[in-house]
Amino acid sequence: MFDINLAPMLAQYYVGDQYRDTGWFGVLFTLMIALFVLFNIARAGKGKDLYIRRIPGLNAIDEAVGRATEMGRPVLMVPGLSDSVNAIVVQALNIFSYVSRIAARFSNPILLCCYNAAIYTVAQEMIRDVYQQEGLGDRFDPDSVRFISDRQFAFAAGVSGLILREQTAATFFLGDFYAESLIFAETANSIGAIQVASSTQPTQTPFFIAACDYVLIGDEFYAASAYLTRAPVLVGSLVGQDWAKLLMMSTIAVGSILGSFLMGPFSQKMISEEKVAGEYKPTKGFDEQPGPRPVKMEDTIIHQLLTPAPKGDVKVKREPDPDAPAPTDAAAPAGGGE
Amino acid sequence: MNLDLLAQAATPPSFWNAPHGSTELWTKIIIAFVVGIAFIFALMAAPHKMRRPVVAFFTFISGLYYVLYYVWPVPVAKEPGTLPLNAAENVGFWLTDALPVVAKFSNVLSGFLLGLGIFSLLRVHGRRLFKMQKDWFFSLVLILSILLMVVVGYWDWYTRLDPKTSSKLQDPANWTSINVARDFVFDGMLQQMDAAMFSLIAFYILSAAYRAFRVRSIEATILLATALIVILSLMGAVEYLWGSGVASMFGFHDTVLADGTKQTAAEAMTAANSFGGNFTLTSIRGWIQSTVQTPSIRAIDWGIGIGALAMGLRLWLSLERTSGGNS
Amino acid sequence: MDPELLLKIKMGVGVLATVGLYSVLYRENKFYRFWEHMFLGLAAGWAIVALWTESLHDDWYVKIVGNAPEAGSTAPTTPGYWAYVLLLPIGIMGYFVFSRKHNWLSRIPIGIILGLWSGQQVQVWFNRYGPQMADSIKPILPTTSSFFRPGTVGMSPTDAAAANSQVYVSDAITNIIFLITLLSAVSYFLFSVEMKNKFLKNMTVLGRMLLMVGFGAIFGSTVMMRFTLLIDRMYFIFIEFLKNGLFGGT
Amino acid sequence: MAKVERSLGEKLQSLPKPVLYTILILVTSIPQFFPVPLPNKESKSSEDVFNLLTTIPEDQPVLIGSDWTNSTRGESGGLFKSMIRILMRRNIKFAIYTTADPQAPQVAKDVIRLLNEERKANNQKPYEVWTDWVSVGYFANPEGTANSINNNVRAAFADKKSPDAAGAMKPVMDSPVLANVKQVSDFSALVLVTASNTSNVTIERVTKTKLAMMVTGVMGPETQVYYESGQLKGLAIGLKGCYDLETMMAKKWPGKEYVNMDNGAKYYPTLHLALLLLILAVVAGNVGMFMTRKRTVQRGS
Repeated sequence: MFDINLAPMLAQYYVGDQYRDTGWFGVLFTLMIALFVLFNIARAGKGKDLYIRRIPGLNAIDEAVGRATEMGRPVLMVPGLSDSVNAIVVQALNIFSYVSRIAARFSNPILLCCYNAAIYTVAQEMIRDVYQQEGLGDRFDPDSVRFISDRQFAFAAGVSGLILREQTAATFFLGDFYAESLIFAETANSIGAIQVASSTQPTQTPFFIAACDYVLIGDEFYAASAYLTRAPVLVGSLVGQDWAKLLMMSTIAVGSILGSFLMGPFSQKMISEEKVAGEYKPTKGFDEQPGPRPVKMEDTIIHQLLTPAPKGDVKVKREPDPDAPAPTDAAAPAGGGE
Repeated sequence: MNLDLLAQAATPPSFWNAPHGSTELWTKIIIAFVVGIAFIFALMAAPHKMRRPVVAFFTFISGLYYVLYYVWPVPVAKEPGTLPLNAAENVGFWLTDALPVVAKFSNVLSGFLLGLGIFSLLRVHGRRLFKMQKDWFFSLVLILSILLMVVVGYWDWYTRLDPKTSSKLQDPANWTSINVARDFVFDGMLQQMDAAMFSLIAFYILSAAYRAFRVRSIEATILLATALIVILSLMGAVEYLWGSGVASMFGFHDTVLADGTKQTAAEAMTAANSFGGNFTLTSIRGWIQSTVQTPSIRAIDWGIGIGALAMGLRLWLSLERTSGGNS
Repeated sequence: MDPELLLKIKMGVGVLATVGLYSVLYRENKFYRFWEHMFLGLAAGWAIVALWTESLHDDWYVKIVGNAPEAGSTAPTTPGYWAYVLLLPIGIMGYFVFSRKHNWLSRIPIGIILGLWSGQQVQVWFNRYGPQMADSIKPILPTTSSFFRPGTVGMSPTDAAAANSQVYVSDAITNIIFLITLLSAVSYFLFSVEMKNKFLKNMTVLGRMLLMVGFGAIFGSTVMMRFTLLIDRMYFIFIEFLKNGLFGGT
Repeated sequence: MAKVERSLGEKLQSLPKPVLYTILILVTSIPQFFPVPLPNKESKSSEDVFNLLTTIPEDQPVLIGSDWTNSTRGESGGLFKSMIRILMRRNIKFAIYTTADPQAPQVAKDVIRLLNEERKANNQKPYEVWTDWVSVGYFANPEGTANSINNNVRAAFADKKSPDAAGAMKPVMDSPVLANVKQVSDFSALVLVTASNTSNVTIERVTKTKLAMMVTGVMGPETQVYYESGQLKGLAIGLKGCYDLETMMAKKWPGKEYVNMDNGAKYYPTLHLALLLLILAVVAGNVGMFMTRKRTVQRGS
């Protein structure tokens, strides 16, 4: 009874696999979010100043570095344990370049521990830039940005060793942290270092909360550099992200309310046709015999939009390829996908 | 151009491939490499204002693949050895075929960078060793163990190169001393250290909980309370006692069923799908997890997901200051 | 060497390493430092080995030079695809990071890696979050006036099915709590919305509280694993090594 | 009097770490010498895994992702063993691949070798590599692999080899296990035993077959989300999940020739004591805090 299948409108045989049934909605939704972000970046670029709420953990940064300077002990930073460079690492490094800028001004030693060579490359680059921008290029010690190990627990051992030997006064753990989060946090805590931490892994946040002074929860981490630098691009994108969240929230709110009314309320509405794998089939009643059954959430439009279930067995007639490879490898048009 | 060119199908010889071990192949490889190096020099000579666009270009192109793969209609029910229906689907064919190839790129590239990391390690520790600074001995240990692992690792790998021997070496009985050595260094030492470090967390969790779980603020109390409920529910014995307690409260008793099987009060309660069933520790935990924990994690996850997507866009289009040329 | 003895030595070293790394619990000491550096060394060494043997050799080298079929294998000779070699110069660009003049070149390989990653985000986003959104849509109004789901024991399957198909008032309340948690928690992460009005402010506060519930639950269920690993370690030291190893299972 | 109370209160709040740690070591080691059976109540998600494994058709192979190594053998090892035992009892063929760690395949092989010895000991037919099960091996890139498994599994596994019954290396796809596998939906299920984030990677990309997971306790909560949303058909979490499976196996296969109780039964009792210690520590801390707090109140009044 709720049909929003685009397939018939498009050519029968050539709808992209991902667009079949309600698949198009996912693509649309993603593109919409992208649009929100880009639009707001453009908007902010036009010099429209946008509001950002206060993020407590970040005000602590200056304090932490300041304290390290008083004690003349180094500031230690870890941009997480991502397998390679990705947005999370870059984001962490953005914050760290802010930190090391302050450190550089106070000519306070820094230590940046990298989990793999790619991260090391980016970090070297970015931190040196910071020192050069501050006109302190000669003060930059390449060894202050180090590759420790690309093996999770070797890394953990190495970093905690460093923390204990260098007696770091302030530590920043921002990015992808897994099991080792607590090793770092407790070690640093045991020597009384000020800690600002955040993990993009929800499962690690509680441990940081238990052991660190300031914790950025969830995507406060992503908001951080926008908050610190107020760069239009970042602020704009942050607003766009909020729009996206609002979109998701309203989708769910509206979905729930509509759904509840379609299902009842206070009495069960029945249907006699349900959509199975993109096709409408008569329903089974409680007695497993064909017959009407109560409406479920799965029958509502929004639910079907969010979970496409394209028809399984589709055949498309295509010409055989004259110079097709031998049958044994015909199964492997694209090699093994290691 | 055809993205399929990199794919490993046994396609007939073309400009893009050449028979295994042929001189043709090696000439092509060498030429390609030389061209690549020449390209580097060209870039080095490039004017300053070119830099940002160049980097942005490479970033954009590589991101473009997955975006296209996502939005470009994927061929429906694509069978091997068939021709595309039309131009649009032809592109779809390329994209699908190229996926496993492109998927390798970031691995290979980050692989090539490893040398930088090792260089950093050796520089820090090498200096300490040669200047005989404090802890030089440990730097020596580090460098020696690098060498040890490299030698043993590669040697062992080499012995396994030949498929015949490698299948023979599946069974430890046929191991030569080098295989044993590798096993000793890798399983006996490296992996043991992994496990040791990993299990170290248990100690920290204890001290952290002891220090942090105080009924100070409302937030701390909430944290503590939920944690305790979950922990209790994980203790099967406690759960069991609690369950039977609740069951008897709701008037269920241990019974023997018609077929002679024993049924505990708790099981009876579950079987009866009674209201009391909501008060077993597992149910309470389940309720908390599915009613409060699931949505709160989801909330965090969504924020992070959108953040990643947005950041991804900024990097892909080089809107971020850091990803592109001028800093 | 006698394999039995070798095995015992191997375990012994494992135990030593464990004790050495545990010793940091007391304080940072030379023994720990020794094992730490050995750990780092072996790990780095292994990275160098694995780089070729487990990644580049198959994913890159063999693709370039192709390979011949082995005896008894049905696989055909795969030709070499020389174009893969172009990845090497790109990788080399990364090494310019230390050059004062041309360090920008190192941004090219990084840019490519970042580009690929970013593209993937677009590709996977909805697969990951679409179903989650769908699942978060829940009936918030009951379909019946009775408060609790009744016990279904003794009912005919048909009646039981009918009974279970209802949304009871208690279910509705649970769903409402679920939605409140989700929405308030998400609203906690709205950064650009000024929480002027009281309702919104309270909502974010509530959101933070409910997040804490989630964190508590996570902490609880994590404890289990951490302790299990420790127990497993202890099993290795005391049972496998001491009891069964040294004292031959007596 | 007040003196004693204060000192006690503050003592309770500040037990020296070494003391805590020593107690923990004792608590986690000593009980292991005296294992005791424990009552248990299976959790729903583990039951689903068990039901899935015990109901899937016997003529279809199962695809197993084995993304764990010895560093998490305490949990993953037990879960993996239980699953393999069930499959072996039902004579279901299986293929094992990994995207997490190059060592994972070897670890998995070792477990299977042990289980085979166990079967021989109980005079059951051992599971032969190549004919009954096959190890596809290690893939360096989780995302790409998951994508191409879902997209075209034959292609994904095409250039992987395994020794056949005679010991000659052959493409895994020629093995009796995978002979009839055209696409991933020809596997009755994909069960992922993982200790790393390959869980998300797989959920995001593999959509064309039943998906079940066995994860470590720490991953429980985040993976629970996908179980709730029905993206996972079953989920066994950590040692509890392991013990759940073992108890359910013991119910289904009570026979002496079946080994049901393993890691779960070995570690679960000790886990109780460890958790108890944690609870006591927390309680002690809070009691101490209240004692001191009371004191200050008294002084204030």
